Amino acid sequence: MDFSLSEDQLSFQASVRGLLERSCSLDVVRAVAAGDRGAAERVVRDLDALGVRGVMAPDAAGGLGLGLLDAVIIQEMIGRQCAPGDFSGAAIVIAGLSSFGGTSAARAWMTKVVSGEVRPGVALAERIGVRDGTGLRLEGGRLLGRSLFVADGDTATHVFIALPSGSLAIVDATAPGVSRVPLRTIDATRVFSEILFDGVPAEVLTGESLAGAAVNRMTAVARLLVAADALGAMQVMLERAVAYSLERKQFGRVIGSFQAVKHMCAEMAARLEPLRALIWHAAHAFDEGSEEADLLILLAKSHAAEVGVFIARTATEVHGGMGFTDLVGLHYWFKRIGVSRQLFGAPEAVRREAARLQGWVSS
Amino acid sequence: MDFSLSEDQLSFQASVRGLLERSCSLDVVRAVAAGDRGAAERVVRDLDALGVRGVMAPDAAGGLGLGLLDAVIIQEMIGRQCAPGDFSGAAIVIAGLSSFGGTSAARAWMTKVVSGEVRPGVALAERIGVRDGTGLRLEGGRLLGRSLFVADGDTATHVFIALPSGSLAIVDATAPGVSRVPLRTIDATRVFSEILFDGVPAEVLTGESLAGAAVNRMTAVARLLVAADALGAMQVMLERAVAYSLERKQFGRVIGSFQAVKHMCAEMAARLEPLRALIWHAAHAFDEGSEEADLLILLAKSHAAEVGVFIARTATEVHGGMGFTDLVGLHYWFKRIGVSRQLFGAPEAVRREAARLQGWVSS
Amino acid sequence: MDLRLSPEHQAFRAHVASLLEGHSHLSPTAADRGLKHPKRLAWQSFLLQEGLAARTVPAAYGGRGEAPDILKSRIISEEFARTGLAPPLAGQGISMLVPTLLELGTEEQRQAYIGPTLRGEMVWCQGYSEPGSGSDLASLTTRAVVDGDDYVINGQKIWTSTAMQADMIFCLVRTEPDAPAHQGISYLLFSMKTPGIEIRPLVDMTGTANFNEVFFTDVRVPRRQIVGKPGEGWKVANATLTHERGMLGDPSASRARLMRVAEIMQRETVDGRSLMEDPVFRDRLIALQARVFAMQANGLRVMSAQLKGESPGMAGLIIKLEGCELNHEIARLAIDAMGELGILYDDSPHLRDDGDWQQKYMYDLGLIIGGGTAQIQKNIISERGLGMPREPKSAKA
Amino acid sequence: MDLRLSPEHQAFRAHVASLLEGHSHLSPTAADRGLKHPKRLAWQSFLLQEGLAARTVPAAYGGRGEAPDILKSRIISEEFARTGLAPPLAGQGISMLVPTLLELGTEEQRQAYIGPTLRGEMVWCQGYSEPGSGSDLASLTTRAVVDGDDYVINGQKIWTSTAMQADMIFCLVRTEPDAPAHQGISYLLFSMKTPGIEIRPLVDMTGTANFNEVFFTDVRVPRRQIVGKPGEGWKVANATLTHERGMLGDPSASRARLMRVAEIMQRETVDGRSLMEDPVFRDRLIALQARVFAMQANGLRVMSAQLKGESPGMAGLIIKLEGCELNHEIARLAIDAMGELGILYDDSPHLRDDGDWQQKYMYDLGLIIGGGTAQIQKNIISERGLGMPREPKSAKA
Repeated sequence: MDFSLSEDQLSFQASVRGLLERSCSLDVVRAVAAGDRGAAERVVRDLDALGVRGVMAPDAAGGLGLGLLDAVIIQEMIGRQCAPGDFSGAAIVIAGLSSFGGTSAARAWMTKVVSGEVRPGVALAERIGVRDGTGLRLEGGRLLGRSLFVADGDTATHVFIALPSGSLAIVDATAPGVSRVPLRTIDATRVFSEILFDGVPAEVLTGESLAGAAVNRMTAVARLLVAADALGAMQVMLERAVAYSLERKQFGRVIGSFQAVKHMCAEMAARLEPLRALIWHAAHAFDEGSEEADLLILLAKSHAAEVGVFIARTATEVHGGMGFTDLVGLHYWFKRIGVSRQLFGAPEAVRREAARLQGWVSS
Repeated sequence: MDFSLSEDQLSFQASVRGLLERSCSLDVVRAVAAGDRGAAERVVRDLDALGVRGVMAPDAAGGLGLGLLDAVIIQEMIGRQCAPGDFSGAAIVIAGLSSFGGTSAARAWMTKVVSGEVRPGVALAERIGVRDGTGLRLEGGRLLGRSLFVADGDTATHVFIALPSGSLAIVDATAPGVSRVPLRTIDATRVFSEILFDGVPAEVLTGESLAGAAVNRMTAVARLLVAADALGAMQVMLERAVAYSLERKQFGRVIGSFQAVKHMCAEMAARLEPLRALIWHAAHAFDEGSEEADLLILLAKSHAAEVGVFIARTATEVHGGMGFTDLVGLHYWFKRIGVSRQLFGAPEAVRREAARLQGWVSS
Repeated sequence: MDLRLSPEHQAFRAHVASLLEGHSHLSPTAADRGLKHPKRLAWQSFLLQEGLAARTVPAAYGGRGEAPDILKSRIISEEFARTGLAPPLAGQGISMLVPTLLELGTEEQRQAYIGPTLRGEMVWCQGYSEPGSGSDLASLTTRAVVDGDDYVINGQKIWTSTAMQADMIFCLVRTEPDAPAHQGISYLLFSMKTPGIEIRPLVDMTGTANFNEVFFTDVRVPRRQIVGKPGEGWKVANATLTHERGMLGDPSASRARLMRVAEIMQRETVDGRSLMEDPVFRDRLIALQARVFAMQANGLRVMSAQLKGESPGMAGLIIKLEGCELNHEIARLAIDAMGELGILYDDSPHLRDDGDWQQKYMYDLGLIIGGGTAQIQKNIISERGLGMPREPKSAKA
Repeated sequence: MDLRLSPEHQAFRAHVASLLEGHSHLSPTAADRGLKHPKRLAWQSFLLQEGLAARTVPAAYGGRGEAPDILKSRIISEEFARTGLAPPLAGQGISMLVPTLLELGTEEQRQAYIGPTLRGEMVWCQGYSEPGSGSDLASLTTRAVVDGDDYVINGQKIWTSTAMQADMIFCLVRTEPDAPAHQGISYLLFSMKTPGIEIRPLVDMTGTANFNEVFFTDVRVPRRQIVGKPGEGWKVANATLTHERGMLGDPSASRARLMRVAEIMQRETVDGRSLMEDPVFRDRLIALQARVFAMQANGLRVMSAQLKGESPGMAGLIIKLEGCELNHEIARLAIDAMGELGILYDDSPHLRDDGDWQQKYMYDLGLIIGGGTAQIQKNIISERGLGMPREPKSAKA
């Protein structure tokens, strides 16, 4: 019985952190947010040098053969540094493709995703909740409609699409009939796209039931990784709030000695720490194929959203007016947490799924 | 334009307060809670000497000819002193009977309620939401079934019952076939009963549509008065928390000088004060026959419930362990607020009604 | 309690309504950009002339010299809201400096500044906050040293809005370095064109420079430009701050904001079902509606007290804390109800309401934490409203 | 990360399970009232003998002398929970005094007290809190003055649970009035039958006397009854308090509590519809479920750290604050879901679950505010966990 990260995991996480601290300073975050694509690609390249892209892929596909827990602790560091890149997109797609076992088509895609030859865009939004005017359908092997919030849609060579039916379709992102429209969110460190498909040929991976499993796995991994990303961002916001409170003086003393400020920081820590454990637990359950994994991931995703609102606001409040400015850059994390709250299912919708999973909704 | 209490209202409120401070000390509250019926009746008699029972009844019925706002400010003082008695029950019934105008039957009942000859029990719960195993029906002028949470059911000479159909029925509480079972809640300062009706003759006031209006008015008045009662209790809890914090020392200073304690008290005040204005506004709108009255009362009732949870807990927390004991008696108010939250419609149900009233629920 | 208007006020409302409706073609629109756009100045002239702006400022200084009547002021602002016409100018010069000069300025200062300020020809900014003294104004360090007939100012201000557009600044500086903290400050008026002033826009989390930093290097200001006596700046500024508090947390605006969220929830759908049919969001909406209505009733109570010349007491003290928080919560509900669409920003496709809700969510957070933080508001409520003691001085300080 | 049990621990679980199941007829039930009911003492003897109680206490003092193994302790408590049999005695004597004596008591004290305490023959209460020193133990004023071979004690304690049933008390008294606050306290053990002790039950908001006040008037206690040296009581008590903190906020209990609320919500109806079909309450339930699961995972993390002899750090510091709050919130949801039925109490008709939820709601509030309040917990988290400074001493103090 050991509920903790292994030495290997800790040292892997430390290398990712060290790399990102060098490679993705606040200046780089600013550059990325200002639209500097080169800056974002440099971070991606540095991460690729560590081989993280294939963390969850088997050795046979060129991956590291590790699990979701490993992906989670990498993603936490990515969120911690507010780093750009398609790490989570690759992990999501690899998790989906692994449902097909070693079938040649799926394995071929996976190998290409791991190597970076195929850079995936991930289109899950229409599986989670269809907003006005969106929606997708497959007619005679061709995809029609539009998908919102495609992760990494801008850099994608291929889009991996969860169809409402539960199938997984793959479309060449450069094919005629594919149009990509950038969506600008408050979080400019990550890129989302709307993609329109005007009767574009789609490869649907064989085996309907397997594809349903693939899409479910993709959704689960997407949710847990976005929760882990938010966790990293929350951790850094708390640390920075404490550090700021020990520097900044008001009324002749550091504000970190005021009880109101201390208690705000204590409340952040008290909510953050159990969230971390819940995310780890959910990842481990997923890796073990435990029955509880689905529920744990839904709970982790929705809980991260709630803790995130509280910490993003409270850490900003500890910074006073300075937290509101661009000078300290705290808002990049604030916004990243705000976007993660809504991605891949807002907390209310995710809790409804958790109720359904437990048989607590009759209809 | 004057949104404030008149001189008359302030002085009436002050006399009620003065009377109850003498007549209903903490010792009396303890006695009442311990089941001393005589102690409760003495408070009722003292209040009757001020003529409050008929505050909302017209002069012609022996009342004071005032409005719901006047009843609200009296009820606030009753909540403030955690006082027993059937003031609100009489006010609720009088408000209902006044829908029938000067029709002889209704006016006769009203006159008797004002004089105290008829002491009303108020049975509204089945109109608001039917819990397991309860429910009422009228068959050939006879009432069958059971009603929960009948206010003042123990002292009632007659029970005024809102039937699910919207009719108002009156039953002699001493008639054969009526059984009263005391319900014990956490708030022992007020008395509720379950009443079983085993085919008891009921007088149904004539005019179905008027009766529907009567029952609606009774429900509205019941809700606003219970909110006002809670408001009085919250006000006293806040005042006592501040007073305690200025007496009690820890770590060499009064705890009221600690920022955490000051901020808890400030947050209580910031939530309490607008609630008071909302309750006044709702009462005034009711008295004016304004279209907005129904909505304002629903909002006031549900808001009082939410502010109540916060203040009851926070004021207790300021008292530390002492607030948890019976020594300072703070818990009587804590419990009174807790019970008022659920009476005549818990906040979630009341908000659903507010949504329906605004056309925000399709079904 | 009587919420009806007197016949006089009913007539006044009719008068204002007909004035505004009859001149709506003069009202500038969003397209008429710039604080001194000729159409804006002309509209302001018209409003001054008709007593719809600066109604109570004495005629000698360019106002209408009418008796204060809060109800008339409220009727005016309600009619502007109803007609959607451009409201009177309301920069910091008009809302804060003018009342201060009327109370504490010299006759010369009043003559020189009030008229042009009211007419919109002279725009002001405020120099209070400093990097080292956000909520603790007494600790400010910008110094003004007497040199002949001038003060020579060195230091830095922050959170200065409209500094780029301002002609003038009203500014707190430390003139008596040896006096106790609160007694060493003076209140100066000077031109933003004075040599030695540098302005740096301060981009905030909304992505806009709503505020600026202002740097002073050997800025020379004639000594007569002081309001009050040397060392009285704290008192003068507090008079001004009182005027500021009234500006924030308008409950009618909160109500309008809430109703916009209700409209969004009726309009937007997920899986073909309107958000209003989601009981969880609907419950949150109505819980907020109750708070909005409560703040509106609280506002009526404050106004009634003011009408009678009484102190509104606790009802007044809590407005900023509750009002800002409530607005922030309303924006948060709007964002949550819109879900993924609620995080869109700038000029993204599928953006709803021009991204206004995220803008508000962040800007309101700025109001909560800046310019007299929630923390300070809670101190004020507990100390002035509840009579609790001030934080004891630290033994180390 | 590996949440599976080793073969050794799997075997241990099987062993415990069969022991308990094979002797379930010996387990006392709620009907066997009284702390020293023969059936309870016999059951405790059996548990001690089998190493299911006091497993790590050395055999010389009446335990089994086994190596500490947190996992085995956990397996034991899980098996008690699963089988529903009476758990080992766990009063303050066993959970707090015994570890303290093992660490800091004299050989004579260990011999005299540990055995009878473990066997349930000697019941203890704790004399720490005083009316004037709730969360500030250093300010306690109960005095013990040396008189010959005795201490003579005068003063008052409060929040003393089981004082009426206790044979003995472990008690903090001020023995060195001139020493600095923390250094003037000593830790004494004495009989509750000593002349001069008066006990007054302290009824609390639940309507029960869960606690007592204890008054000392010239109570004589031999000087050898001290644990540690005179003036070291603060240190001794802190060793004991460490043991207490682990007792609170058990996440498995929270999970069981939450599942009971889920059952209520499936069972209870309003207008014929089950509460679970009310999306507003259901959303609240699942939001709480997430917090419960998070605290459970946090508990696993703390246990893993302890298994490896590492400090659990922040994960350990936050347990009491979050755990108590969470339990209080769960009870609040249960009450709200039941609506009017949720406010019933005592032995009222229609009462659900014996009124347990109101009982819990109030008692948990007592845990939050008493015995190391939420305020103090936040101080601890910010100071020990986040390295923030202590509150500066007041200049007036």
